[in-house]
Amino acid sequence: MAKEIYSTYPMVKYLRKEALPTALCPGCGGGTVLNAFANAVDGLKLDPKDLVVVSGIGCSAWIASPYFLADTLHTTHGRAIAFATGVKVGLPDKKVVVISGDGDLASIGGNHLIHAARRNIDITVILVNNFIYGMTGGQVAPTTPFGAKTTTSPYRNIEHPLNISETVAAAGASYVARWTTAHVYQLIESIKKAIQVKGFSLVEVVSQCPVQFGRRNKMKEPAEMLRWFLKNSVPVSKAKNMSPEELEGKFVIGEFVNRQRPEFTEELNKLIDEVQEQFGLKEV
Amino acid sequence: MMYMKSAYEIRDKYLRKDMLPTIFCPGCGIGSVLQFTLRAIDDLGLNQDEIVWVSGIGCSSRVPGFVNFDGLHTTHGRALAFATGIKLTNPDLKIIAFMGDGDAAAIGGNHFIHAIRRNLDVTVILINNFTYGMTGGQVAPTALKGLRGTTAPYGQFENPFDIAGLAVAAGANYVARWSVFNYLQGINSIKKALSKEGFTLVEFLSPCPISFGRRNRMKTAPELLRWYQKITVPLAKAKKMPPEELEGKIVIGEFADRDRPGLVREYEAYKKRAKKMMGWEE
Amino acid sequence: MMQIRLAGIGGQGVVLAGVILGEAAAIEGLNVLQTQDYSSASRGGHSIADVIISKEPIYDVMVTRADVLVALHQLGYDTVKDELREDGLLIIDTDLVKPDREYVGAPFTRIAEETTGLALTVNMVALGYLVAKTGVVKKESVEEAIRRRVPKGTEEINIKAFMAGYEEGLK
Amino acid sequence: MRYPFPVGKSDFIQGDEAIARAAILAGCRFYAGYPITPASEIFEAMALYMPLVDGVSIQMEDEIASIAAIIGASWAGAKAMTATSGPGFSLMMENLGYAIMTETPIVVVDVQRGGPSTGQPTLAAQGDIMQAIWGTHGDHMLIVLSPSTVQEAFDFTIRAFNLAEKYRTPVVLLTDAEIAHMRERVYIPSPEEIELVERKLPASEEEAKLPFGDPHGDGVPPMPIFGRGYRTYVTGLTHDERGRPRTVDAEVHEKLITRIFRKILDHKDEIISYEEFMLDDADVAIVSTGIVSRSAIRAVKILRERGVKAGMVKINTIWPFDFDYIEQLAERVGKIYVPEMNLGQLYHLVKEGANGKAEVELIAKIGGEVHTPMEIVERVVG
Amino acid sequence: MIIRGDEPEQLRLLRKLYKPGNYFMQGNEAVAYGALFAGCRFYAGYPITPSSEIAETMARELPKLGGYYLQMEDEIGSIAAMVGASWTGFKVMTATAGPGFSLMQENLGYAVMTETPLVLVDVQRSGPSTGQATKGAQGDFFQARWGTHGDHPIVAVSPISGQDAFWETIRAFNIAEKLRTPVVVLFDGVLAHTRELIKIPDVDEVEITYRKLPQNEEEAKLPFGDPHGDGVPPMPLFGHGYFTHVTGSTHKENGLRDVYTPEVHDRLVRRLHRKIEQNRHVYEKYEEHFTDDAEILVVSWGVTARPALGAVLKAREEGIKAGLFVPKTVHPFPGERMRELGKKARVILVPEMNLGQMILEVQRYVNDDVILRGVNKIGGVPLTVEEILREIRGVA
Repeated sequence: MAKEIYSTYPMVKYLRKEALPTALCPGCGGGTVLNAFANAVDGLKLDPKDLVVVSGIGCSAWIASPYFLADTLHTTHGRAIAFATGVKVGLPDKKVVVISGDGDLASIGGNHLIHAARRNIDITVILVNNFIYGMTGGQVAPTTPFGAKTTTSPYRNIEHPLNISETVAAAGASYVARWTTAHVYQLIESIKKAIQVKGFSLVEVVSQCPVQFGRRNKMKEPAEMLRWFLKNSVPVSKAKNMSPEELEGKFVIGEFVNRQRPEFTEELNKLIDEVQEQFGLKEV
Repeated sequence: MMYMKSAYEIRDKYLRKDMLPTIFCPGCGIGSVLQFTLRAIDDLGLNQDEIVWVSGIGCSSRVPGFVNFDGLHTTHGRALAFATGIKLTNPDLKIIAFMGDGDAAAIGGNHFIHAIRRNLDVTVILINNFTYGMTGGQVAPTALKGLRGTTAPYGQFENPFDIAGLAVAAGANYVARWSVFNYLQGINSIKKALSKEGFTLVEFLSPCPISFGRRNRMKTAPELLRWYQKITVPLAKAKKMPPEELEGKIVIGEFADRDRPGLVREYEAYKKRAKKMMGWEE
Repeated sequence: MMQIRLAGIGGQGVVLAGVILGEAAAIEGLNVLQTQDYSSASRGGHSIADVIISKEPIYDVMVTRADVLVALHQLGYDTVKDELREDGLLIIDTDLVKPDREYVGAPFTRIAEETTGLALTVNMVALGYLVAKTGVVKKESVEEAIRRRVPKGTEEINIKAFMAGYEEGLK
Repeated sequence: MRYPFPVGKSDFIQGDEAIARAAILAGCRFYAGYPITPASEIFEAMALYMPLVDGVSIQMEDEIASIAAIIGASWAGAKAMTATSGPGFSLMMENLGYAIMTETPIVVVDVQRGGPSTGQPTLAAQGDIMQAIWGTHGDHMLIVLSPSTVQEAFDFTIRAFNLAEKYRTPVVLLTDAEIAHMRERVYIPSPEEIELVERKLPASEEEAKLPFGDPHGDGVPPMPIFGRGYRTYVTGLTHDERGRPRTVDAEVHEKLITRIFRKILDHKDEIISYEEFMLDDADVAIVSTGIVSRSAIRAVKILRERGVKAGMVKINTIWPFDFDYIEQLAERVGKIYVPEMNLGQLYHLVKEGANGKAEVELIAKIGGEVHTPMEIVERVVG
Repeated sequence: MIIRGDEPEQLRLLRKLYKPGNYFMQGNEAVAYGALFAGCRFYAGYPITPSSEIAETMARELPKLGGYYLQMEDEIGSIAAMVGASWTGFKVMTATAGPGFSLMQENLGYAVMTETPLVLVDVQRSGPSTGQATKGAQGDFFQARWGTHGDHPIVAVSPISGQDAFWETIRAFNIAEKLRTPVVVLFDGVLAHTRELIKIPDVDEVEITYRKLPQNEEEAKLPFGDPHGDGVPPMPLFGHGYFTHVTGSTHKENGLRDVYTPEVHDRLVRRLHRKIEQNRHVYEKYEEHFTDDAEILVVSWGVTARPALGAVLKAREEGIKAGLFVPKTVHPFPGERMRELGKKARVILVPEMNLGQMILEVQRYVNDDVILRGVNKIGGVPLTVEEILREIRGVA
């Protein structure tokens, strides 16, 4: 049965069949993200041999690890971007993509996220934001909406969520966009753009976790969560004219920045060239 | 005209005499910022015994050793995480985190943005000197392009952090940046910061002639101050400038001044809510 | 074997003087080991440079008992004076150090200012004096070491300071 | 004082839950954590209980911040705890050293899982024994406890707080995924039944001025906590008795570090705890700790039935380790077996202790399952 | 870089840049030059006393060789970036001191688990915690062995002088490459900042090792298998189209995660241990002086080994039958040799700059009729010939 589905799914060529089925729960947004990523790769006609996918720890880290058929580096919690930095410097001609979750990339790994954005290293980060630590049992995340219930904020969350896209844009990324799993086509297009942009690119995907998040917040069904996303999504252009109070609890979607800034590995290699020149080390 | 206490009066009142002299080099800006901070405390009439100074590792982080307050000199980059424990356990204490740029924005960058997100009630006085002074002048993530350090002997090629900008994006209640020669604005900003709840940040561009200046053809503090004058742009003016012109400049001024409830107040409400939900309290 | 200790405060170039002395010994093919000790303060704290020079292999990785102590500042002197051998040689900047034992020396900082106009060449003056007094290395080796170790463009001024100290030491 | 769980009676709960309840009863009022399997249930229980007892439970951005926050809370006067598992424990190593150096009472629970690295998150192991002892840099001393049942998880947590407070030191409670998730009947005493130790506070201005001195001669200085006007300065740098950094003075360093060792080693007799079973006439001894001890006891009984004079020791305090006791044991028995869920860690300690006086053999098992009693029996009878 | 076949170009650059001869340099610089000669072309680090000169030298020299120096946001990021770069084929290194080493523990375990070759230099300083930042120590001996969580093997080498640091760093790279494993160099703050005469050899005198690469598709499909029976799988580097999956979770021979099957974990972790245990010939190294007839055996390591040798030589002059045993690879400990030597000695002295760490390793291999005694000193000041000699005389 499962085998048949895989044989009719056009993106299956990008997957490690021996690793399927994935460990994601039914209704998880991770599948949508994996599908969107595969479609973006397909749309760009990227050879997976030119891809390295890096992830950290957590459900979203498992989206591509090991299911996406490329070189895949599944690392320690929070450190995926730092590992990816080494990979990118070592393989400047390859596309390096990090796919991981909000807790992984923005909580424990927040520092690597902002520093990679500052360096503007040519890595694409697909950050799956489901507001929760799914794998460990539904603990509060730095992205959990104010007032939401989790196992470690049983009396409702008192902290405000980190605006990941806004913070990464402020830190200096070349490309930043946010979509939800209810905006699949925009998401695919955004991932395509992000992969092509020279510099640090972030695509934040607001995604549903019906089991750990929805269940505790009166949205047991994935469809309910998708409806919630659609209802509360506000395009960037519109958000600009809204007050912070009006924006509380909304998902601002769209492209935050798309700009050209000096890229890290390019600058690094340029520097090496200059130094070799300066010391007369270039072969004549 | 307000009566200004002399530097000696301030020193006598607030410094640990047995710890002097400080470890700071001649021309270092940390002493000035410390003066500003102590003046702000004095002007506000804050109780010395209700303030805890917290710091990490680095030149700036040695400050809590020289002031006569409770002080926690912690590990590199982690001061704000330590502060979280102190503040939530004893909310009556006011916390001043005295940090350097490497400490707060390099190794401690994550604690920095998350403390801001939580709106932890703490005032961060941040010394930004573009370098790791104590370990010998390595380049810091705040260093502008082209600046030199012992680990960037051919000039920094990375993009710099705008710490104040990052703090605004992460949601801090009060954010200001000055250079050490803006002393009046600096003291006023610290006073404002100390008077607000939630996360407040005052960043100072501060000269490090020995580890930084020497390697960037600015051997003395006056040279560095002149350079600051050249590269800093007041916020009002910066708003009218196109991004290209602002390349290589640093904007100074007040960037955020808002009043989101602080973590302490939120947690107090949380405890009440918990008891209510459990039926322990009406 | 000769164990030499140079002591001053941060900013006096004590460590550089130690390095140059060590380099000079290295140039002569002697066994040499050089270490330093300083406080966390980049400037103003004590600063010590140790040099052990020997024809035999060196097994200790620190100065255990100094044969020669060169003190350029009272703080440096006070920090390490007890570790100078009783019959050891004490060399001081006579303007800046008030010793409590027998010594030789000269106003090194003053000589530096007078010779080069730069007080910070005091380390070279003291080094010259030390080399003249002890003969632990040849002055030519030190000149070569200075050329290798000081910032480009400052070689001559440093050698000038070194020679001034050397001459003073021969008196 | 009202408790959010029944006290003075038995309950059927998981090891993680038992640790949380014990912490509340021990007076812990600050918890900072970060989600990690298999320790998350401790955090979840603390999140549920803490606000109700006017305590704080906060989720930090990572494990480094969690241990930092509890150290801060301890200096502000609270009993504080965090819980984690291997990967998080690795991240805590730097600040664990800070707590040792600044003599900050805290309790760190490490719920061991299969490692190295991410390994087997849901399965039990005893692979962090040596890490708990040696994981941070520099010469250091701390206390490590290891429970073998859910009841012990409860009891040892209270003991961990008491030892931490009494000796002004971090205490590591080394448990594992098996005990963490196992449910057993546990007697939860009422507060009157629990003997609690509180840290010494300065009795005078004089004492307050020496936060790292030794005014009572027991090596444990009173702790002048923040906010009481003592103006204490605390640093991870080498410091003198008053807390002033003294980073280049060898004697100051030696004095400080040897006192930190002494305050624990001089009270070894009180800190060290082990239990013997059927050892009186034994010529084969099994030495084990934690969850494996349960199989070891069964193994001893089976061995006795088969006529082998076996006995065992259950090590409750892993560090400081009683090398002398093991040496005496080695003199009494011909052979010591050390079953453990790793490839040899407690084994090394036992071997050092035995000092060549008895043969020491490791019975290693990894992969997540506890030794069966028969696996131990078969190794002993060959 | 070197591993990718541009060896002739690299040799040309090395020859052009570094003339053979004697140089007066710090131990830290010797480590850096050793790394450059060993083929290290990627360094990621974070400033920390007393290791910073290694970073500074690498920052200065690597670009000349076309290599990469990265200053990361912290030590955690540094070791992470190294692992990433190692999987692209680079020989990689970082240097740090105690506090940074503590922060690296989690990812050091990751490197062990994923069998990633890297070299980690820990310039030991006086601890715990921040301690005495500028002072040397030998207090991280057991942290190097046991610092990360879970069952793991580790290889650690420890140089005894600046010259030794040059060669031991090269050896560390060779072990790392040969056994596909992280190697720790336990250096210390004393030697790090000691300047000595150091002989830089001709590049041809330096033997360097490269990691095994897969010979065929079959081998590439088992990045964590054991096709050659030596416990060391070939490493299918990223970017070559192998589609390698690398994870720190328990994994099968093909790299895919299996965190529930006890046998898979058992097989993997036991092979990791076996790989190190059965290849002792690759890394085991020690130095002996007068051990043949030594009644008093001094066992020492790192910076303390040198004054220990001075003391043993003096003791011999005085007619005392003293000898010296110096493990250069300290983990795994050369236990068998220790056992043999322990049988002959009446007294064993273990001088080290800590409160007694390596002595516990020694204790495991000696019988109870030997008097075993530590000679310990902390506070940042190295042990002297005289101090060790006094102890030798005391038991003579």
